[in-house]
Amino acid sequence: MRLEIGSIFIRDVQFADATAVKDGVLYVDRAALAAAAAGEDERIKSVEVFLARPGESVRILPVKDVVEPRVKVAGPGGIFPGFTSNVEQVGSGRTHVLKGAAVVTTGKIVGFQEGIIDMQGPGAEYTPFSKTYNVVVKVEPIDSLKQHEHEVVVRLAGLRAAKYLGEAGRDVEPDEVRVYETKPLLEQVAEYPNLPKVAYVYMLQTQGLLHNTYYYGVDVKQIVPTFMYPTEAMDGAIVSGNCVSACDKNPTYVHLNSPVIEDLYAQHGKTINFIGCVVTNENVTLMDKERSSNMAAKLIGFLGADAVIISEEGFGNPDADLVMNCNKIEKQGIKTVLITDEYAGQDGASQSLADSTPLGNACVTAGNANEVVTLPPMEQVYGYPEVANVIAGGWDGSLAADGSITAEIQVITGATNELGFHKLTARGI
Amino acid sequence: MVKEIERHGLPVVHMCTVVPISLTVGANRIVPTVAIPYPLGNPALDPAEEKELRRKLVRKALRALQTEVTEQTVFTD
Amino acid sequence: MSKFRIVHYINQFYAGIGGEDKADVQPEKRDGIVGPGMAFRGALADVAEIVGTVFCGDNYMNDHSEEACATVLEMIRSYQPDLVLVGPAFNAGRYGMACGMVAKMVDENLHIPVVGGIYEENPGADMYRRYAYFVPTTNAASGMRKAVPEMAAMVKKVLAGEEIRDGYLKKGLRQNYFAEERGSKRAVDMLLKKINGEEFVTEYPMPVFDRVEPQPAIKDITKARIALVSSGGPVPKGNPDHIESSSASKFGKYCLKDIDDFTPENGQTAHGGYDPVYANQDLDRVLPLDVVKEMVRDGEIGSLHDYWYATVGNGTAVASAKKFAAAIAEQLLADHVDGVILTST
Amino acid sequence: MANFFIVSNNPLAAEKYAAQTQLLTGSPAEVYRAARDAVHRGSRLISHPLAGSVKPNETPYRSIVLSAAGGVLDFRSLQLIEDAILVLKKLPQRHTEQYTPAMHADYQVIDLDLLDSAIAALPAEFHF
Repeated sequence: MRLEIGSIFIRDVQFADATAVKDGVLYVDRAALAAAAAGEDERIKSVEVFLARPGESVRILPVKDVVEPRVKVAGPGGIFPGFTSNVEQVGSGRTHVLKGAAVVTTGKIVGFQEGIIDMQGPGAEYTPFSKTYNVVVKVEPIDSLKQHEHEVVVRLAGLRAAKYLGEAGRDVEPDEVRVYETKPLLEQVAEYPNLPKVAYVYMLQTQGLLHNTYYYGVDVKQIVPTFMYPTEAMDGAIVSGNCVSACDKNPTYVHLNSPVIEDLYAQHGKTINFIGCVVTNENVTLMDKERSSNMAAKLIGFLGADAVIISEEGFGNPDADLVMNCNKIEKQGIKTVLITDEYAGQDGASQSLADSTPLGNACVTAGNANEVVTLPPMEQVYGYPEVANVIAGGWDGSLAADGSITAEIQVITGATNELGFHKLTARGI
Repeated sequence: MVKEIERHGLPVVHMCTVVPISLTVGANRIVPTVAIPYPLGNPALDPAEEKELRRKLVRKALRALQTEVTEQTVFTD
Repeated sequence: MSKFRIVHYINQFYAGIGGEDKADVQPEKRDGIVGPGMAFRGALADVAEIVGTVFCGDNYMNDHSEEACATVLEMIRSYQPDLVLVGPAFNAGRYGMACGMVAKMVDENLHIPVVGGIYEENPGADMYRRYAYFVPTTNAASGMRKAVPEMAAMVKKVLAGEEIRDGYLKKGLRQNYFAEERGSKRAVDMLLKKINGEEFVTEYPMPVFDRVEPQPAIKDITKARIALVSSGGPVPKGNPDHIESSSASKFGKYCLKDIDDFTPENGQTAHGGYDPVYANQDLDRVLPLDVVKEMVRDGEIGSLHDYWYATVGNGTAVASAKKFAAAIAEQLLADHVDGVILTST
Repeated sequence: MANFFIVSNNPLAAEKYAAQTQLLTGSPAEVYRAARDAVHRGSRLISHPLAGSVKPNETPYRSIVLSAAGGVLDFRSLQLIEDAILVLKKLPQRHTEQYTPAMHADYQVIDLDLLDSAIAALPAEFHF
């Protein structure tokens, strides 16, 4: 599959009478965006839209998802197949991206408040989304909505909003066009016969309500591991429905810009031959974990990979999946590098992972999610500030009277992203 | 614990239920036992049988202490 | 600029009070330098001054650690130091523990840095390394000449606020920082090195476990002296020493001369890591005292050490294991024990 | 008769899987302890004790699926349950009793959903 990504660099975002991109500025028709986000969904009571720019004294919480506006301008299918488009295979043709803009959804599901994005101050360092021009979409569902539906409603609203904004880039000449291509296996192997064949084991959180991830709209816990061309991710084949553990869940934005895929492509044809991805899940039963890791390892062996990168998503039990994948792939003589994050306790003295293996001798860490930070008050808060006390890693009293929040960095969206999207890491001292 | 006492120059036989942990903590002479809450007994047996079971396990431990080993060894039979 | 203020903690021996016979002396403080501090004076002259020395007998520090630490802490605090220097303790077990305890007290209460010197296998090193920059030393006091300049250099670096990456025993803590490259790029770079057989450094080392050489076998068990130790928490009924149910801060030592068989009336488990019902019914299920006593009587075992030792551990390595094991082994060796039966759950 | 059982402190679990659930009244720590004791007696874990990314100190509810007792000690199950207990210990305690009723309801629903996913994926050797 060959995909051209045309990036339109966004350098500001403003409200205007009509939605458009002009000279690097994203103009947003507030009412039209709200209407597009709401769609026909009668479960939505209201949608409000706010703008948050890098450096502003703005806090967004609780963040549900972050989505990048994209539009498919050539080739089969549309963005977010299985959700806002039909289920045609994506990943080829041409896609335009409003690079630098992001849709940030916020909504209130009482028990599971999720994610802080600060646009300035110490918190901004920890989240990659303090550098994007954010269009905040606050979704208020009708009162009687059940928890299951609430997540779906907010997720779909975010995807519709991103699709709506992406349309503004359809006819804009991109500032930069990059071409990504992985061919069918035999051809791809033949293209660079002397380079080591590298694949990517892409683990997705798939445990249940608020822990789900979708591939072409199907709940990934219901699939067995499967092959994915890397470019499929760039068209939104993977969508996050995961709202738990803000620091190390993978927002849809990060799947669209899947960093391991991007950095493997940077070496493709030079030092490695990037032959593709295996998408696998992280289920709740141990038998599922065994089966999926067996299948993933089998596929990797079948592809003839010489080496793989394995990335994880989430806290606790996925450490077991990571270890199983690593063991079973290494035992076939295939080299692995793992990407994880750590829960070493607030003092950094505890065991970081809930599982381990001596074969995991090459491991990249995205940092200790239990590190405590104090986030100073912001002039403007979009979302529901009172929930700071109940988000993961906050504790009772973490929201002070002056509006500052003391909490573990696990409350910050993307802080310890296990796809390797951010720069935070940890070392032994 | 096992490893640290042995480091001070005393042979130690480790009687434990979870052999993989014993291997991990570095015991050199290992005798597997019955179950975690009752390593050297079995409440399902009558007292005389239970004591006999215990005696056999201790004898196995004594045999382990009298056996030269060069690496971690599990005394299973 | 005025010089940084340092307090030096040493034991009774280095303070010139006396050896083992004086190991019970209580904490004292003296203004200025006492003992080995003299050697540091030259090396630190341009940046810092040892304004006070606090010392204590090693036995007193270990046997009355709570009071001793509190007193030592107040003595140190009275000098308003910027840094505390401990040791070097080399391989002296009790001195190492004392230095470690002082480091912990200072780190947790005064929040000022501690620099020490210790031999890596000193039990105090493992227990307390996270509270100080412990410069590794040789195992004997003859290494003083080498230790002093290294410790002094570490003191200077710490006082200068330099980033310290090596030259000390790692504290075993995980610390966050922002890397130059994002994680995915670092993963690709690491993978390339691994593929090409080049050296690479993992960012998160998975736990590894060291080994110890097996001790020679006992030649004749019918002539040997055996001791019973258990990490399953077997204690006399009522748990007289109040051994904690997990991560216990102490071990129990109990006389077994008068017990031939455990019953619900004389024994129980202190261990919180498993269902205690079965052990409380009959503690022989954890510590096989009944059959061992019979075997001693029948001549199957030469003799039995008069005490059993009980710890609470889930089998996983705990920091205190070294300390307990050292203390227990010392007593066993003193009683000419030949081998140990250690039971775990 | 079912050859698996659930230890849980979630009333929704007890309601939905009445015959299979041992309902405990305590915290998740109690649930872990009960699961651990069952593993010590020879039960195997069917679901991972740290299911979900909801931190064990954050949720007041936890349900774990185990095989009915019998068989030799399963080391993998032992390792997972002991590690889960360690994870719970290293996290700071939170005052979940102060959660609002709506939050309790949400956490019960989440836990039940994770349990449902485990029951839906019950290995073939297990049955109601």
